[in-house]
Amino acid sequence: MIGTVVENIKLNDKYYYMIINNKDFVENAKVGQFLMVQSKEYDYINDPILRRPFGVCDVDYDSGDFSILYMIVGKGTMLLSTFKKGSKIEFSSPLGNSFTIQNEKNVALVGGGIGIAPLYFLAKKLKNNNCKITLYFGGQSETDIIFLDKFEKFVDEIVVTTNDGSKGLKGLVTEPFIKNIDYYDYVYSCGPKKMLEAVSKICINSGKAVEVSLDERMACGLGACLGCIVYVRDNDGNEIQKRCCVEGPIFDGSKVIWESVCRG
Amino acid sequence: MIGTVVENIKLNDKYYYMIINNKDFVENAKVGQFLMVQSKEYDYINDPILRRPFGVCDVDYDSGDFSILYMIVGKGTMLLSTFKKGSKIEFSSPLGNSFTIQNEKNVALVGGGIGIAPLYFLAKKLKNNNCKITLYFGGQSETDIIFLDKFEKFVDEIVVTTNDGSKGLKGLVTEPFIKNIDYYDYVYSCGPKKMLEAVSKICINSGKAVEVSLDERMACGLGACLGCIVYVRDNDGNEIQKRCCVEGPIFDGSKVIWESVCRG
Amino acid sequence: MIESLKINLCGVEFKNPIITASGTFGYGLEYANHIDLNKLGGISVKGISLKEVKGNPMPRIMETSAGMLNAIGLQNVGVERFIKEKLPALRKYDTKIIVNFWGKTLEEYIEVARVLDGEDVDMLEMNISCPNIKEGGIAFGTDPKMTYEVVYNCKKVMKNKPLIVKLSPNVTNIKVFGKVAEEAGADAISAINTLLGMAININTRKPFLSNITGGLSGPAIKPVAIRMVYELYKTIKIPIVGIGGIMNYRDVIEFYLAGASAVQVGTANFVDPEIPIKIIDELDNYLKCNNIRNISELTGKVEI
Amino acid sequence: MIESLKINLCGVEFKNPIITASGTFGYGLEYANHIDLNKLGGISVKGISLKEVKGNPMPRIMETSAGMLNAIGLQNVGVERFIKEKLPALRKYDTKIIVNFWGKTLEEYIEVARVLDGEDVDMLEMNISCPNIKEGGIAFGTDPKMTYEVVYNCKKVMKNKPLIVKLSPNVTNIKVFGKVAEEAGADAISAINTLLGMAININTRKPFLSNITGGLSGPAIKPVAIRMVYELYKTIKIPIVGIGGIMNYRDVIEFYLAGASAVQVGTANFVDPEIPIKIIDELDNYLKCNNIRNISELTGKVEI
Ligand SMILES: Cc1cc2nc3c(=O)[nH]c(=O)nc-3n(C[C@H](O)[C@H](O)[C@H](O)COP(=O)(O)OP(=O)(O)OC[C@H]3O[C@@H](n4cnc5c(N)ncnc54)[C@H](O)[C@@H]3O)c2cc1C
Ligand SMILES: Cc1cc2nc3c(=O)[nH]c(=O)nc-3n(C[C@H](O)[C@H](O)[C@H](O)COP(=O)(O)OP(=O)(O)OC[C@H]3O[C@@H](n4cnc5c(N)ncnc54)[C@H](O)[C@@H]3O)c2cc1C
Ligand SMILES: Cc1cc2nc3c(=O)[nH]c(=O)nc-3n(C[C@H](O)[C@H](O)[C@H](O)COP(=O)(O)O)c2cc1C
Ligand SMILES: Cc1cc2nc3c(=O)[nH]c(=O)nc-3n(C[C@H](O)[C@H](O)[C@H](O)COP(=O)(O)O)c2cc1C
Ligand code: FES
Ligand code: FES
Repeated sequence: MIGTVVENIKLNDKYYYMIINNKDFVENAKVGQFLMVQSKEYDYINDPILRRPFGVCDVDYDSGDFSILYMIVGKGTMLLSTFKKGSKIEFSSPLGNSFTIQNEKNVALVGGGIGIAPLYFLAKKLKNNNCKITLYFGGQSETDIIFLDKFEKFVDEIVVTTNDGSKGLKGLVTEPFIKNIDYYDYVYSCGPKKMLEAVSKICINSGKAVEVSLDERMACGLGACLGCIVYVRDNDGNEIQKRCCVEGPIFDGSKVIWESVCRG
Repeated sequence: MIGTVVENIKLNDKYYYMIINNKDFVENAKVGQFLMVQSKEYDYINDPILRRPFGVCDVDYDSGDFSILYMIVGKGTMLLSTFKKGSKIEFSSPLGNSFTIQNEKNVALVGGGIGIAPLYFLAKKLKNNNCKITLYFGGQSETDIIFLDKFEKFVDEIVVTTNDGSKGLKGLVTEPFIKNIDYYDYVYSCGPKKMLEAVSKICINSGKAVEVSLDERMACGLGACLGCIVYVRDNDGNEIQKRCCVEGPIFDGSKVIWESVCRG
Repeated sequence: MIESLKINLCGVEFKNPIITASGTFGYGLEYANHIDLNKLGGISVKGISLKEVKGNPMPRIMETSAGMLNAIGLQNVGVERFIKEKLPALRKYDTKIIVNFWGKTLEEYIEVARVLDGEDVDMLEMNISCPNIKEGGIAFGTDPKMTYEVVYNCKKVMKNKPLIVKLSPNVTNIKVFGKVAEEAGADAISAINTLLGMAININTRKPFLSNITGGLSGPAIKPVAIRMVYELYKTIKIPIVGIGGIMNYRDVIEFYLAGASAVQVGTANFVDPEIPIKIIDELDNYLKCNNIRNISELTGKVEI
Repeated sequence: MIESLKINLCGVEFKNPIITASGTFGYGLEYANHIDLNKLGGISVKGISLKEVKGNPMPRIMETSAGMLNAIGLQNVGVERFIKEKLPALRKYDTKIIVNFWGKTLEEYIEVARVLDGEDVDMLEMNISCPNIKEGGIAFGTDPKMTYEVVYNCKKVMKNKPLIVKLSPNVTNIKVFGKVAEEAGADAISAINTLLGMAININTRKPFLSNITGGLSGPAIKPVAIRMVYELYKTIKIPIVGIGGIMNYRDVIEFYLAGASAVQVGTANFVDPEIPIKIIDELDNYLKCNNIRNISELTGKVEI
């Protein structure tokens, strides 16, 4: 697919927010899905070569705009940050499975750093379904705490933590979360592996359902290359292989075999 | 060196004109010299990898601007055409030898297509030295005949030819040139190999001095890789090797062994 | 049907010479929702073995300059499940099916070849060049005697299908392997598989791939692939399927001039799944503009 | 003088491990007006032979994705003129001089080694891996017996200087060649030279290089080079000079982790002549930030 860059906003030195116009994409995108984005503007250049996966952060059905929220980590994201308003950009259709949208439940969203991206789209949908939502948002430091004003409209409560205490509570996001776990019916999480594992354990221990979004390295994004395998336990307790790009990126947090997960 | 793109003007679908600001460069650039330009904006990208050679087309000692005139042929020149005003661009210092500037002579400049680029700088200098200048300018077609208005200020006469007759006389640029050869004291030429060879032969036959600018493929531009060898005859008639990038790009047209020249 | 692109490879009629390369296109079905499989000349499926294989631990892939490293470890469902679960669905598409296969031992190679030879597939492609598994794979592709053994013995049990032998570029002299495979009865050669490479994460100080080394593919390796196809073309008479870094129709022409009679597109499928289809359209156009009646006229036509 | 970068390679003290690679830096002097040669750890000069060599016909170079092909054909002024015309000027700079050399025959190798061993140079680097000449070069680097012969016999006549043997990547098993060179008396190994490649101009249908094939260098080949340095490190005890696609300090660290004790920067000199100097500054900074006292501590420290 090809879209037009509507905006490519620098939020701070680490994070950018890109709005892209493509009606087809918007009509088909489900909450929790991702897309593979071509970070080069010119197809005659072969470095970088692979497309990069990003979660769908928001969609606007009226304008046909959707957005990605991205963190600068390497050459693909550096290149993305150079796209100007009005440029054409190439990407896949919406890929992967999606979050289950609960109805009229008390839900917790636990996000770590850039893991906040798909939770925004999710919060909007849950709000629509009359859920009561708490957002737990953890980061290294103040710069990682972005998008709060946008979340405020859709979530009922926001708890912020930073490792260095520069914003919100000092410490890990799992600390306030575990204190309130009993209150929630359903938990959604996206962020670093360690955080997802901790959140999942907390949920297992209190018997709460938890869905996590995993960020495995991907080449095709379509289920063909077998580069993004995650091991989960099936109902009989056997370890089975799942392709993060098609059977994921959303998994039942209680089933994931965390040693098999690679991406920090 | 690093400079700032002052302008990057599309002349037509095939030709662009880029003005770059760098005082150091301008102070040192000699007529007929070239520079190696990095066509990628970001050094974390490795494709294309080599810098591209371009002739110095013009310099402005007051503003510290210099310019290159380039034709889109492959990925390097395509990328160059995407540079925006204000971008930073990397390049070498002025490289290679230079044209000999005649004084108060009747000179002919014979340019073919993009070969016109270094002739502009040359025309200005020759005019300064009170030469009487005819520009013979040949192209495939109308689109190749660029920059005429700029040349008008510095040359006394312009003869244009195109292969398809869409502008000026129909035919090769050597046809009008050979008719008037007797009139000139000195000839300078830049363009496709076939043209340079023909111009050189005409000059040899009429005993006129001729300097040609050769465009060999280059990797280093500094005389190190030995990728740009041209064979010329020395005074004793022996075939000797010259590096186009340091002992060239300007050669005595009567000495060049044309079979050894590669670039069309 | 584009007449200029129709080719005959070892008796099999392809509507065009663009085949998707093994391991980069799954079992084909994964791409069914993304591109029109009917347009492809053929599909070479992920390397099939006798039993299901789980592959290497993660991470398995890493990007490099103009290329990528992979160490999937030939994960596949095994020949039986492939035939039952994948082949019938795949057969619904109007494209040729090439089954890439391998074994841990000579016996496994022979058994998979025997089974597949009796199935509704168009060609077999023997992979003796996978650098990412401990047993089998590349060991058969880097020792001429073993290459001869495995090709000869598989051909002996194959009564119906043509056999392509896929060579490893990780050898001193690929001509030797082309020659040996031809002598042992191969109907065609495909070249190249991936170059053995490695990348280290300087932050963690660990290799990026759990398998330590992996196979390098993509435009980075195209010059090596072109050279090997050229060398093979001068050495053998059976047709060559050119593989390595193809991104557009110009690359396909380059492989043809070097000596290819068909090509496979690999890593490019990840860059943009439309690439094989785009190539087909562009090739048609190129041949028209250049008055070439059939692409086969270009095979080996590099002018030295 | 940056303490963290000082290294000792076979008894020679380098101020830093950044050496410019043979053939990409001329005789050093070509770069004297462009960068400060005194900052470099060392310079490996263009491959020197007994007599002057004119090299291959043009064209000799071509760009590829993230790399380039060259078939210069070892053009050089010959050992005598090198010593008279180049060495004195080069010696004025405060950097180590490594003389890359080769021969068309065993005898030529020995004679050049003997002559250079008596001159004011710091080390010799024997090139048995040039893919671009008909006689000599790669022939010695792709046959273990010939490798042994040439290394053993050159070492016999060398009384003063350490000998680096530069290996070809165009072999099935580079460990064999590292081992053989070590046994024959090499003091160090450098790896890798270029991969043999080819590119065809589809418009003219001719190879881009007059020599038909050429050597592939640049970031495209880095994964192959890292893998080979890693394999060599596990196999031999003598130090390894890592070469292949180095563009920045991170690449240098990667080569060190794989097993290098010094590195050479090649194609990058064309991309930007400042790169070796930038790398030196960045390495210093990196080592400081990571509390590493000397870069040598990183050699072979990849964690498996
Ligand atoms: C399903 C999914 C959703 C994601 N959503 C987001 C998002 O919304 N916002 C965001 O900023 N990031 C997201 N990521 C991570 C993002 O894809 C990487 O940060 C990005 O690919 C890094 O590319 P780079 O070229 O800048 O880094 P480099 O390190 O140069 O990349 C090198 C290679 O590694 C791969 N890679 C590197 N990091 C990751 C990673 N974390 N996950 C997968 N592949 C990686 C790249 O795709 C590339 O192939 C998501 C990843 C996945 C799998
Ligand atoms: C001394 C000199 C002066 C030049 N002056 C000009 C000028 O003023 N304006 C202009 O438009 N062009 C000029 N050229 C030619 C220009 O360098 C090439 O057109 C350009 O490098 C093409 O790069 P590309 O990536 O677009 O093409 P590609 O074909 O993709 O380039 C591939 C490789 O071939 C090399 N290459 C391709 N064509 C040429 C060529 N004609 N000469 C040298 N190397 C080539 C490139 O540098 C690159 O390494 C000059 C060349 C030389 C040697
Ligand atoms: C992720 C991946 C998996 C691969 N799996 C196989 C395989 O199972 N069997 C095989 O013969 N080749 C396999 N290959 C090699 C490709 O088929 C092809 O030979 C190689 O990638 C070079 O082509 P390319 O540069 O177009 O990708 C694989 C390549 C990649 C990138
Ligand atoms: C133009 C060119 C000329 C070369 N000439 C030589 C040579 O004379 N002797 C040699 O041992 N290696 C030669 N090489 C190989 C380099 O020294 C180096 O091993 C190779 O380029 C890989 O390093 P890189 O990727 O950093 O360029 C040459 C390489 C290039 C690009
Ligand atoms: S990224 Fe290729 S299978 Fe998931
Ligand atoms: S371009 Fe390298 S010597 Fe001329």
